[in-house]
Amino acid sequence: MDLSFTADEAAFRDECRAWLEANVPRGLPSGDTREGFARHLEWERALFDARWAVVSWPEEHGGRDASPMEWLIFEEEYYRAGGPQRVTQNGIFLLAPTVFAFGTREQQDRILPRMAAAEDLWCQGWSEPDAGSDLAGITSRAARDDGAGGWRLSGQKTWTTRGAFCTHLFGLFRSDPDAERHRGLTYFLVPLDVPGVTVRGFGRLDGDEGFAEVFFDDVFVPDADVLGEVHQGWRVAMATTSSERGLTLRSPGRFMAAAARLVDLWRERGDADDASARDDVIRAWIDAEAYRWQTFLTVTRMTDGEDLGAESSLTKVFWSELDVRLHETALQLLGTAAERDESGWMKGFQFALSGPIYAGTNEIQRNVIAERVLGLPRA
Amino acid sequence: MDLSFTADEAAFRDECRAWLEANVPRGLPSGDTREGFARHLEWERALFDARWAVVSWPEEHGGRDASPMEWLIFEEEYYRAGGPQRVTQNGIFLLAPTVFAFGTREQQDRILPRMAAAEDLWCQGWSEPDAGSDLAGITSRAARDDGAGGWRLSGQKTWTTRGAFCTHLFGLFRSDPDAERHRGLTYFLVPLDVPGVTVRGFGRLDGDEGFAEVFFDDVFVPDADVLGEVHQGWRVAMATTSSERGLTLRSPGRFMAAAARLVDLWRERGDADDASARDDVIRAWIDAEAYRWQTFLTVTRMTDGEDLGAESSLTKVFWSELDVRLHETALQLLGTAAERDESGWMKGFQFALSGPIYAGTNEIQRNVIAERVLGLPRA
Amino acid sequence: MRFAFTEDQVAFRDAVRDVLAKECTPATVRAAWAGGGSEDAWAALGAMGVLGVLAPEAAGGLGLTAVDLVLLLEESGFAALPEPLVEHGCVAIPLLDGPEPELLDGSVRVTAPFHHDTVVPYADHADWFLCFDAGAIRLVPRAAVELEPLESVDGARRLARVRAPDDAGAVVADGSAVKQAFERGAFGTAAQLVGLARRMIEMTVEYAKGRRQFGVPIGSFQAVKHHLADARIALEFARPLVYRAAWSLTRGDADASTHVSMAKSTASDAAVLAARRALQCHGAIGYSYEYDLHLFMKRTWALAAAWGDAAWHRDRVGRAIL
Amino acid sequence: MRFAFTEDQVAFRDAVRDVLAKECTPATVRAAWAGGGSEDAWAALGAMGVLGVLAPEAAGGLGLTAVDLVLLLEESGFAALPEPLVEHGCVAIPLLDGPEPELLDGSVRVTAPFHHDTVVPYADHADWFLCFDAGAIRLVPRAAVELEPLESVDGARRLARVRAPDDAGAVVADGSAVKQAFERGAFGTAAQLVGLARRMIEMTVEYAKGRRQFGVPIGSFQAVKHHLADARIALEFARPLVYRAAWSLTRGDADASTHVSMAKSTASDAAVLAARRALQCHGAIGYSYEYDLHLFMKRTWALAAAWGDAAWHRDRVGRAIL
Repeated sequence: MDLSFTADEAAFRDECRAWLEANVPRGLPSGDTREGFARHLEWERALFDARWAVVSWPEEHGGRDASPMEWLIFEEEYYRAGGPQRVTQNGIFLLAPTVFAFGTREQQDRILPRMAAAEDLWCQGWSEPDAGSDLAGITSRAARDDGAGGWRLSGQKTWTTRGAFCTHLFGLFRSDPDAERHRGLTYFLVPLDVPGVTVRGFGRLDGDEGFAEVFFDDVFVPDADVLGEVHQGWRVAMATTSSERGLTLRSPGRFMAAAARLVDLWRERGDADDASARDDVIRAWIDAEAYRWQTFLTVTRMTDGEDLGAESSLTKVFWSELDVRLHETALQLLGTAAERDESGWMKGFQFALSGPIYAGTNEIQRNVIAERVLGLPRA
Repeated sequence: MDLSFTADEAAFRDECRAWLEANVPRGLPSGDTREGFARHLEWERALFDARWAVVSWPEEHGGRDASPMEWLIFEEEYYRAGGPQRVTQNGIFLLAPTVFAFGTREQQDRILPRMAAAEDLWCQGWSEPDAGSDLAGITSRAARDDGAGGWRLSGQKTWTTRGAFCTHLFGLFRSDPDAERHRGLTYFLVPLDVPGVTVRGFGRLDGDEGFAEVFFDDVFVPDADVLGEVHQGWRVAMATTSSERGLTLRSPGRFMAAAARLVDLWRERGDADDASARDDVIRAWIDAEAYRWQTFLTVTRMTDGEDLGAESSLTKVFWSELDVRLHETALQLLGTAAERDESGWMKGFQFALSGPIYAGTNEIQRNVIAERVLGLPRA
Repeated sequence: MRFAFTEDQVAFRDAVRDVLAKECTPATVRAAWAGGGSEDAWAALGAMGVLGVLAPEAAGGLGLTAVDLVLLLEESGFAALPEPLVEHGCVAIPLLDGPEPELLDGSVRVTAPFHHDTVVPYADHADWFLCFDAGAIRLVPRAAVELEPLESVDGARRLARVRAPDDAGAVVADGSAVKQAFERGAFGTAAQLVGLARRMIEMTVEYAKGRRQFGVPIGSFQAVKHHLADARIALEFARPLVYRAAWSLTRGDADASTHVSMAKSTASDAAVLAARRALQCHGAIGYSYEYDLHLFMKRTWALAAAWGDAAWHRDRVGRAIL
Repeated sequence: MRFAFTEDQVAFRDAVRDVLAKECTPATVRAAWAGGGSEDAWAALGAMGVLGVLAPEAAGGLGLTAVDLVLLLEESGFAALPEPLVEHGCVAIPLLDGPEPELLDGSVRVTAPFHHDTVVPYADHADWFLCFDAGAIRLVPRAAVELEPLESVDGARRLARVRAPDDAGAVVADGSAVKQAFERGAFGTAAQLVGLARRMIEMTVEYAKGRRQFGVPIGSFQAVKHHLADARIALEFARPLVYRAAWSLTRGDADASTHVSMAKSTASDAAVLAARRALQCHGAIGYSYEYDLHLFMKRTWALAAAWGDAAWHRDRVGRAIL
């Protein structure tokens, strides 16, 4: 055990901090509006140009070969400097690990650099109107077209985050109509500008057009855009889902920065008489610390080659509920002013409420913890 | 709506208060030990002699024909004066309503006065080793003995509160071996001193011998001691369970008194700096008030002839979880001294922890609320 | 002790419920976000006497009490009525010694700030503004005030900061009335929160019955059941405190402010819990702007903060009992 | 940054786990309630060097650190060891400049009070008592103290109030050592609480797999699953804070007390939650004295309060960060 950062890690942190403090843009609008998205893309491209977009990737694809620990350090510094949530995250954090694991060399070379450079913008096509928590209920179909050397997609995806602003979608389609549930699905990569694709954006809770429905009407996709084996899409996708649930999407830096802002809010607005809110502020801060150190412990285990399996469900529940509590505490400190939200906490609260829902609801995650971490019997 | 007490109600309260303040014993030991139980019986008999044991019963059986509202007033005054929990409660609050509803005139005359006078002491024989939450899993049997004009009981009951100190048991036995689950059960009244009955007391969490196992080895029970119709025991018992879950067992007076003691503890030990505990004290007090006023609302509806049905499950969850929170708050105020429990709060906390378990676990109650109050589908 | 409403009170509640079901649909609430009015609803409430429940009969009101009003306020919460019913009917009317008929019949609206503030809801459609200063309460016409629109989490509330010259409008009460006006506002808001909680629970129960995942209705999962049971329990034990506050205000009980604070804190917590559970049980659809749930959640978050939030009111209870 | 234990540390943990599984069964804990000793367990820990982990090698100790000790403390919590391991091995030993061999080999026991108090656990079997006063820490032999037994919720803890003459025993450290001694006691207790939480979760998972109601194992009900998942999550995020506190104490980190307080508050809350969920999932059997669960719950309640409860430690964190 050595809980001090190495000289290399410290130097990496210094380098991150210096660049981010000088470059993080102030006052960006929400990336979930059309105008905001465009502004965010400029920032993403600036990150890429300075090789900070995908620090953990190999240099050849635009990264720095950063270790997982360095990646955590980057994330801490990113949020500490006030960096905005990454509009490219679904590609970088959800699709890319799958491309690294299952993609052909040709796919990797074609997809990853443009993703890193924010030239191709990827959204996730998992959910359907009747397949939310129950992803295995997917009914969108892929029909074989041997003549053309590919597949024809039809059906509908929905709840696609930032789908209206993206250029590409990765998603699961039922390629074997006779197979049921998790079987017979294939993982496709689809440009959204090809014939037969219709994208309709729609509003999230906070009014931003952060969601989209994507309709597929006999959309041709060549074999080159199948990721992993045909009919094995579930297995391929679960690798992605597991990273979504685990480390990559919610690095501790975000919650440490939020807890620090909450402490600032307490200093500014806290009423010394209201020790109930004070206790909640302290709890949020401790929880963010707990999340940070649990992550260091986990990253060390991963680095040592341990397989974490279902443990990422523990993490998903913890960060998402910490995020809600932290924002609730901020609203309590704001009192009647919470309604007006000049400070952005109310909008942050609404965003936080999505945490226990997306990427597998916390009810599903708790089932997974009980069944796969604790070994309780399935229903 | 008239939320002031009538002159009659006020006079009733004054009469209760005067008698209770003069007569409630101080420093009684736990009624869940053999020695303590004997001391409690003296108190129960003093209550009966002064006609306070069963105020809501008809005068002919030892009561005062008190209205439900008067009964609530009595309970408030009882706990306000520091009266101990009633060791006769399982008879008075669980069995008696069933005897009033289903008993023959002969049974009523034979059972109720002796129960009120604490001459017969009743315990409940519901649970079995394999029938806890799932009461319909009862396997103790009642075999017909036509020659003797009665039934022969065999099997085992357990978790019988104060069973080692009681004289009689009311319980459910499977009289139709071919019927399943809720069918084919019969409700029996059994003296514990008849041949074939063995009672073994055992300790509760807090060490007191408050539980018993009761073994039945070919125990003869005459037809006169069947309550309600043969094979209809489930329906008969549910009337009792419903009162257990609802109004009678946990009158608001107990929680109002506990909240008042918590406020006293805050005044004595509370640290003005620790506003987190302060907020919890206030919450407990408000919750006790909410419970009181919800009860007044409910009693008015009952008096107007409304059927409350499954709503008693709302009450069971609320009081039992309020009781736990209230005691947790007290332990927090005690700090390191909580371990030593000179004040009785730690013992009270342990007792409170039984609330979410007995009389139908809170998990079962929440199922009932969801299915029968809200109308959600069964699993 | 008799804790029940009269048949008349229940019939009045049912009539208001029916009217609001027609005149204040989710589409009406959405229209309010876009600045649209709900004139039909307001006029109907005026015609039914709802705005003048607390006004003397001599002035054309119903001459009734907070006990008569509380169920109607609850219904207005259930409907998320985007109108200043609390500010107008609960806060302002009792301050006026013989209000003008137009204040009772639904022709005009009075709005009011809460909690020593100058921020008012439903500002753009309001005709009159209550302004509090240390010594007096003034009723100021629209023409005499300047409004600075403010964003609210609930766009239907159309918040604005009011500025009025010191001598604008007419003094309608002296400073001693401020405290009671605040109590009535907090009470009325608590009643609306109870209605909101009920609405969100009902919507979610319906959704959970119909929505299927894993081959069964999601409402058959124990986790969903328990989420909704918790919300229903919180509602069950908030409601009596709100009704009791109505009684205490009506009787001028010495502890009425403590009773109001118990009502507001408990109702705020119950409605916020209902919102949380409703959203979680809905999942992504509840998170979308096109679905109606957010209209009720956002009203809940706004009203839970308005007129003192739960912690503020609990602190006030603490000052009374500790 | 490398957050992992060495193979040696894990092997030491496993060895202690095996020994305690044999020498400190629930029956041993029950015997302690009746005043019986756990001499075999204590002697085995002495023989393995556990008592002298923090003692210098020159004095016959292992010359190791809190990082080496933390997993062993966790195991002692898992076993509910009814011995003053925290007081002896964690609090007292580092105060002594060359402890006598008998203090390391399991022949004798030192106990100590916590938090400016004079109440000590495991008093009746203790040979030496640490006594704190303003200016010094004294080590006082049994013969020189008077003990007044006190009841504890956990009978195995055998609490007593210690009275000793002002000049009794020998001064082993000056007042400046008191704070560090307290930090080590709170840290050690946090580690034990983590072990207790793990034990109660394991017991309950086993029970829920086997116990059937409604024709299925109760562990297949979603409510039971979610209760236990919550406890497992709390354990998952308490543990790293305890290990990190071990590191900070070892390094003499300037913020070590804040780290200890984060560990103790989080571990206390996690263990108390585990106890609550364990009892609820067991139902009546967990509530009976004959079943073992209560031994672990009561230790949890005692240790959650000891050395500063969760609220006390959170307040201390607050004083550092706010």
